[in-house]
Amino acid sequence: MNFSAANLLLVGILLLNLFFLGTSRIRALIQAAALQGVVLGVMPLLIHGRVDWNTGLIAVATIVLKGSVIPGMLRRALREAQIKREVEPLIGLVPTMLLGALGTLLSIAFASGLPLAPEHQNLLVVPASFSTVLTGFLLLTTRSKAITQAIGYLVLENGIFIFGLLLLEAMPFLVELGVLLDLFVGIFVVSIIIHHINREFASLDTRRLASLKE
Amino acid sequence: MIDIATTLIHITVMLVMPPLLIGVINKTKAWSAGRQGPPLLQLYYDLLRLFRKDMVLSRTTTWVFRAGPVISVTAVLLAGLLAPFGAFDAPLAFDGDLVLFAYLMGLARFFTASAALDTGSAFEGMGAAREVSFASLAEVALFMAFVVLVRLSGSLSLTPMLHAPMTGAFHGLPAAALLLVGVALFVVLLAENARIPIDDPNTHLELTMIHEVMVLDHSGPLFGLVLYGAAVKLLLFSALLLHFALPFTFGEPLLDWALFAVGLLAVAVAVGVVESAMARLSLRHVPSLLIAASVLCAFGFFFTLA
Amino acid sequence: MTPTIWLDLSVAAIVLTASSGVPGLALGRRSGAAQGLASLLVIVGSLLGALAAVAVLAGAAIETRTLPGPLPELSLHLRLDPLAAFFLVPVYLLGVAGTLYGTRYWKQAEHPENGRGLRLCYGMLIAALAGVVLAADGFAFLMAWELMALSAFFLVTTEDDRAEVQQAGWVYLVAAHAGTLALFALFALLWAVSGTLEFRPMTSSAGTQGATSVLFLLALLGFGLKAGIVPLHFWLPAAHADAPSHVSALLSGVLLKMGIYGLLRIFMLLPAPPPGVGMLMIGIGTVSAVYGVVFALGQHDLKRLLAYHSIENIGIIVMGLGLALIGVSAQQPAWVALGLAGCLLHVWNHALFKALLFLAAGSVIHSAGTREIDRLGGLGKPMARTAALFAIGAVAICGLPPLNGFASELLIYVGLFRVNADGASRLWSAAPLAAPLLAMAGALAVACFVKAYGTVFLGPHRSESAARAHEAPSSMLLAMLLLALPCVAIGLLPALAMPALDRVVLDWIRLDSPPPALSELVPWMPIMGMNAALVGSVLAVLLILRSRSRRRVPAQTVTWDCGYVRPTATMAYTASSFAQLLVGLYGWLLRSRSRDATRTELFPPRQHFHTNVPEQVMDLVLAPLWVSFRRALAPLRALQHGRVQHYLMYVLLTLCTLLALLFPIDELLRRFLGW
Amino acid sequence: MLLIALIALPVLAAGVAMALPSDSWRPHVLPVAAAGHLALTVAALRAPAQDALGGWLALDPLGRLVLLLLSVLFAICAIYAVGYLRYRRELSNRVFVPCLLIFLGMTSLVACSQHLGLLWVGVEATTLTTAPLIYFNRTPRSIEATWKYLLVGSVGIAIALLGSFFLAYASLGQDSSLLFQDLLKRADQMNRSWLHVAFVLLLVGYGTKMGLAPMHTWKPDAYGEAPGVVGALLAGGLTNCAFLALLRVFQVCQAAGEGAYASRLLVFFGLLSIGVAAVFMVGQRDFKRMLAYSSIEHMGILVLGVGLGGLGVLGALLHMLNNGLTKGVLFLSAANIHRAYGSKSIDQVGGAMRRVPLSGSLFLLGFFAITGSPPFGPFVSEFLILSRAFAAHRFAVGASVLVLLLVVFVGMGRTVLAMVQGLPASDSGRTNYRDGLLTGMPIVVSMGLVLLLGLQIPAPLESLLREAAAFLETAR
Repeated sequence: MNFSAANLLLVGILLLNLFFLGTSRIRALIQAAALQGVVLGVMPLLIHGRVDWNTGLIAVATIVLKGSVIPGMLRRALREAQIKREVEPLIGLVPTMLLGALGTLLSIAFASGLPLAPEHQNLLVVPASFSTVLTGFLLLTTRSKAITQAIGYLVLENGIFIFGLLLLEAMPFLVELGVLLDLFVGIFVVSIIIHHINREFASLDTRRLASLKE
Repeated sequence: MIDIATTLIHITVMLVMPPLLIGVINKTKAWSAGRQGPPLLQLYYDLLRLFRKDMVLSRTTTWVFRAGPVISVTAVLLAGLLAPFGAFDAPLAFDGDLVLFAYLMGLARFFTASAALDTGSAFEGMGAAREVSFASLAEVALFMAFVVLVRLSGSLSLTPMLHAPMTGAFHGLPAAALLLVGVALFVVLLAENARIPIDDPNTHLELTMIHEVMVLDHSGPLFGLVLYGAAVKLLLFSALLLHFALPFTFGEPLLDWALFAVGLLAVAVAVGVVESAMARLSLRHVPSLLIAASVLCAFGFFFTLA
Repeated sequence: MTPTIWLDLSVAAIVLTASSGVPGLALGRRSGAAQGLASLLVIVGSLLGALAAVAVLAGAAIETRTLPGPLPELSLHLRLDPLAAFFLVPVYLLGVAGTLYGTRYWKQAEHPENGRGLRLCYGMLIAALAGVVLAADGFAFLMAWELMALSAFFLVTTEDDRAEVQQAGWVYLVAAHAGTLALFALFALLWAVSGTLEFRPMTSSAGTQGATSVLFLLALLGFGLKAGIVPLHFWLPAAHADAPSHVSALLSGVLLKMGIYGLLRIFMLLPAPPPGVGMLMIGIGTVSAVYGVVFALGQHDLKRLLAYHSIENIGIIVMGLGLALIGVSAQQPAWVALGLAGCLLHVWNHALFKALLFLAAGSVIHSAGTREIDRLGGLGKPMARTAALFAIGAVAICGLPPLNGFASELLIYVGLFRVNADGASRLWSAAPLAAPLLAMAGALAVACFVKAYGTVFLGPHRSESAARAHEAPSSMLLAMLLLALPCVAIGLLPALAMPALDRVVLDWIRLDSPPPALSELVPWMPIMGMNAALVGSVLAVLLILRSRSRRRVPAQTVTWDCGYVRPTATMAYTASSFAQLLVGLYGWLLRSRSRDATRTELFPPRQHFHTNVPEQVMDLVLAPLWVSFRRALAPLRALQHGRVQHYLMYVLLTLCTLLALLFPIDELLRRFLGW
Repeated sequence: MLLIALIALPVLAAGVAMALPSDSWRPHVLPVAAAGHLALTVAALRAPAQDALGGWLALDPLGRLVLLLLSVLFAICAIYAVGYLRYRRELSNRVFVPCLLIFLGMTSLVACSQHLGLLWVGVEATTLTTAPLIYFNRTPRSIEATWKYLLVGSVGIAIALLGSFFLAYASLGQDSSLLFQDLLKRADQMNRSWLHVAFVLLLVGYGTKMGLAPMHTWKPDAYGEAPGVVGALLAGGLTNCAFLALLRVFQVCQAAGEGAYASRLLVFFGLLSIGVAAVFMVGQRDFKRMLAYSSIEHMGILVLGVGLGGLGVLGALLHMLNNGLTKGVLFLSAANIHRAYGSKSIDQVGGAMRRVPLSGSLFLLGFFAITGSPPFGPFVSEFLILSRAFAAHRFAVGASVLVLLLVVFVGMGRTVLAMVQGLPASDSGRTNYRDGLLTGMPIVVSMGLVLLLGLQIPAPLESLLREAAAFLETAR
């Protein structure tokens, strides 16, 4: 029962990935990221089945961080950087979407090559995490604005987090928190740098950051 | 003791006979030109006169200028002790004496040329340059000849090497090789002794001379030494050549010495004939002649391998 | 005495020489005391080391010692055997001579900036050279080898404020490093094949045949680069010409020989080579000999000329080595003995007369202030002693009797002719053809040194600076004398050197039958007699002339020169014109570039004619190769073009590729369809 | 306790430094903390093996080695930093100094951590703390460098995290502890395909941090724009932390019997890194970027040595020390030259041996050391690695490495000699920098250490190296 619900959410995440690649507006991108964060926050409870302190705390922390705090920081960065709200992809949106779709298919195929533990059988976690990681990569490599790359990094982390769900028992609580914390600090530092970039270059277009060569 | 006797004769021949060869050459040339020519013993007279004369030294010169002729004459005479005359053994014969022979000549060349440069005269510089340049090619021919002879005789000393042809043990290819070597040695002789077609000893245009121009500034005894040394050199090379020209012996010492003396004179005549028959090569073409000589010997070497 | 003292002495010598320059660093930039101290240390150390070497050559027992290295696997083994001792002798002799020379030639007071560094590296170099020959395992050898290369580099670049010196040093450094890397491979492979880093003769088992040839090629590359055999000589002329003269003496006198030493040492370890190897070495040697002397003829720079002659002499040495190898493969002890002895004796001789010539050239430069042969001239009068010493070196290097060059070349000639005499028609019966070429090299050397000596020391002064020249100070003359005397001694009495050679040969050779003593192979008695006669009679005649001219004083006048009343220096024959004939003859090889402004108008103004001979391998091969290599790299450099997106793409692609490799594609499709 | 102190001390010092108001006093916290850390390290190395936090922290031979290197290198850099910051009064070091200290703490954490996850957390933390260090100069170029470093580095680390998860999942089943010794114990039951994927991910991830080609792209930018002292710490410290992480993973792979596969990949990436470095070093005009590429080259040599196994491992571990210390020499002296000329392009820099004799000579010596010339340490380690290549009959590998080393030498040497030789160009900018005790002595010390490692490796260190190599080989 739970597992199917989990699968449902995972499919939702896959769709969100396609949306990331498809949308042309940064604000929407941030919204979607926040939504994905919330979904991820719910996942542990569903997969873990029962609610205990660890999972509960992790869930809450996830929802708070990924769902509100980090998107908030990104929004602030976006606000103070007086820039066009367009994504400005280096290659068109449609090709990236197609790439993303292809990536999803491949990750499903790839995941099917990896034997799962009995309790995780017929669970879409692995393909979902792969395709999310891939989506993050695509955002990082095909989008030109610093802030969109930050979002890409966030999505990448989400993908890894999804896989982490399989290890709730194995991975001790402390580590999970450490990971979350690192992610948070990472995004925090990133947004600081974004702030400086904006101040120095009066833009977040990383195409200007190409003076260091060879 | 026969050995002592041979040595003494050897030395006397080497010391006394050289100027005569020059005389013969000049006589031959004169006759073929229909002239009377200088007397046969002219060079002896010249030498006596020169040794009696005073020296004139250029202020530019150093000790090298004086040492040059002395060293070269000494070197050539010492080399003469290594060369077998006719059917007789050389006073000194040992493995590797052929190298010493050639290198003593080289020593002589070094100091003759240096002495020439010592005067700071352009002409003598020219002469020295030509001398050392052509010698470097003549040297190749000479050593190629040695290689063939060592190969044939299986010995590393001039005496047995050069006596090998006399044994008459060679037929077919080896004999041909010997013939080639003989021709090559004749060319070397002409080159080493600055004769036509390589050089014209009595041209009167310094620009074209080689050996003569090197000694323009030498005078008196020094000049005498130079002329004498040149003559001795001619005799030595003729002696080498004779082993190919007259490769036989009577086995009777007196006859053999006579044969040798006649042979030397014959060589002189031959040189004279060549000089009157041929014109001087232009300097450009001298190298090719010498290279040709080396190539002949190379052929000889390959004959011996076969 | 205990039989272990000699190696200790050598180690002490290494320590003393290596540390000789250190106290100077503490003392002032202009303090002569530092220089004196350093020189003293070098001399004392060298004397100790030379003592040990001579003792071993005289028959003292071979000693070995193990010093702790960075790791137990890499502990340093030292071995003082006759071969090592033989090479130690010139190292220390030239070390002493060069140091003496340096005290005046490179006065600390005159060179406050680089004097201390120069002395530090000079001592280091002497120590490193000794280390190379004493090393008895691959690691210690490499260590000493590279130290040697580095200190030599610093010595060459002593005057690094001059652009050409920087260039020379750079080319030298690259060549040296390339050689070292080849030796890296050589010793690593040796380790892999023989299972030990120590120098132990390999047992020629089945598997090692292929490895042996690879080892040989690596050795040829690595050591050939150091020895400067053609075509690996490209670094040599510039490096030796642009270093300070007493450094050039050391570099060309002993540093080059380390390449020869390495080859000898390696051939001690490898199993007997096929005859082809020996022939190859003879071929290389002949080519180097002729090439070196021909290029020397084309030079206008006194020191470059000498440097090219080093190539020639290395060629002669390699010919001897090749002869020895043929002997090994043909099981002919006599050939081995003659070839090896010729090779070794020429190592000594070349060290002596080439160092002598470099030092003499240094004195000339020191007093006349130029290296251009055509701007010198007539120095024989103001610098009579230097001129005489140079003459000794010149006659010796031409291999003319009665000096030492003849003795070593005679050994090689006799060896070649012996192959010729008692060789059946086999692969090696072509070897004797090297003899005429060696003779040609000799004759060309005569031409070249008549040119050098005649133009520098004889004739009129060609420039103001030449006219102002003065005799070298006594310490420099003493240093040269130190080298000239052995030249004369070995030349007049070659038999004296034979016992040492016999000992080395006996130790090196690995044949069933022992080699005959050299004195049986070459009759030194008559040769020494001839030498004595030559010297004696020349002196006699000269004395007669002198007494005669005391009685009848010869008239002094100007050079006759076909009637010129007032011959000027410009009328004298220049070195360039002297060599013109031969340079033209070998034009196909030299490709001399001439720049002349031949005018045709009626009253042509002042005109200049200038020729120079480029260093073929460097200018025509390596430099263009490097340029095209860099051009080939250029597109790759575009990979780092500053776009972070693409950087991330690289990561992604790497990841995907590796993962894809994990999953064969058909597998992937099957699963995909199956799913 | 000792271990916790090792990590806590620098962090506390960082707090103190943060609290200190004066820019001129703050730097002096560095040497104090460094001295304390060094003392603790020595104590920890002498003390018998111990663990903390239930085995999450412990010092195995590998850890000891890395910790020793870190502590020594940091001590050198700390003293240097005091002198350096005197020349940079115009910039506030309120962030710089604390970040340096936290960096020390986090690297120590990496060295001690025995837990897969904790290790990752440590490495990520070092990444984050170094970002402000690189941005110290506050120039547009330094921002760009920081941005690239941060993005590429974080992505790499993220991949490493995924890899760690995979490794964890591969060993999922019985007692699911992620302590390395448990992983090693359970290695043989691990699931092969998960393990393979895990190794690939970890190799790419930590390889990015190490700077293996083609994930090296951040290195030249970061090293080029960061202050020299930071460059030294990155090249000598951070990269070795990543190397340590990689070693631990490799060890697990070997224990699982997948050593062959892992070694193949390591050798491949080693060669690739050396090659790429060679390509970019030829004709490099910016000497700090040149050093960055040199660092890439040597990371390649490290993994190559490990991949070759046998003596190669010993060589690699030794080379880790040599490279770290030599890089210290190079980066610090290069920084002095940079200070003295106000430029890091060889178009302006020339005749450094005359303008700043000490730094110039040290830079030249460092160059010879890093290119494997005796009597310096790298020669020994490179000789071990290369000999291993031949002993293992990997002739192609050995030969290509040698050729590449020659290219590297030519490329690097051209730049270095152009910098140190000749006369200083008259137009090249004059600055107030002169070699001083604080900016000179540390370099001399580390040069001395490099020399020592080349002549005579101290017995304790040698035994430590052998333990570490054996520890790595046991699983094979």
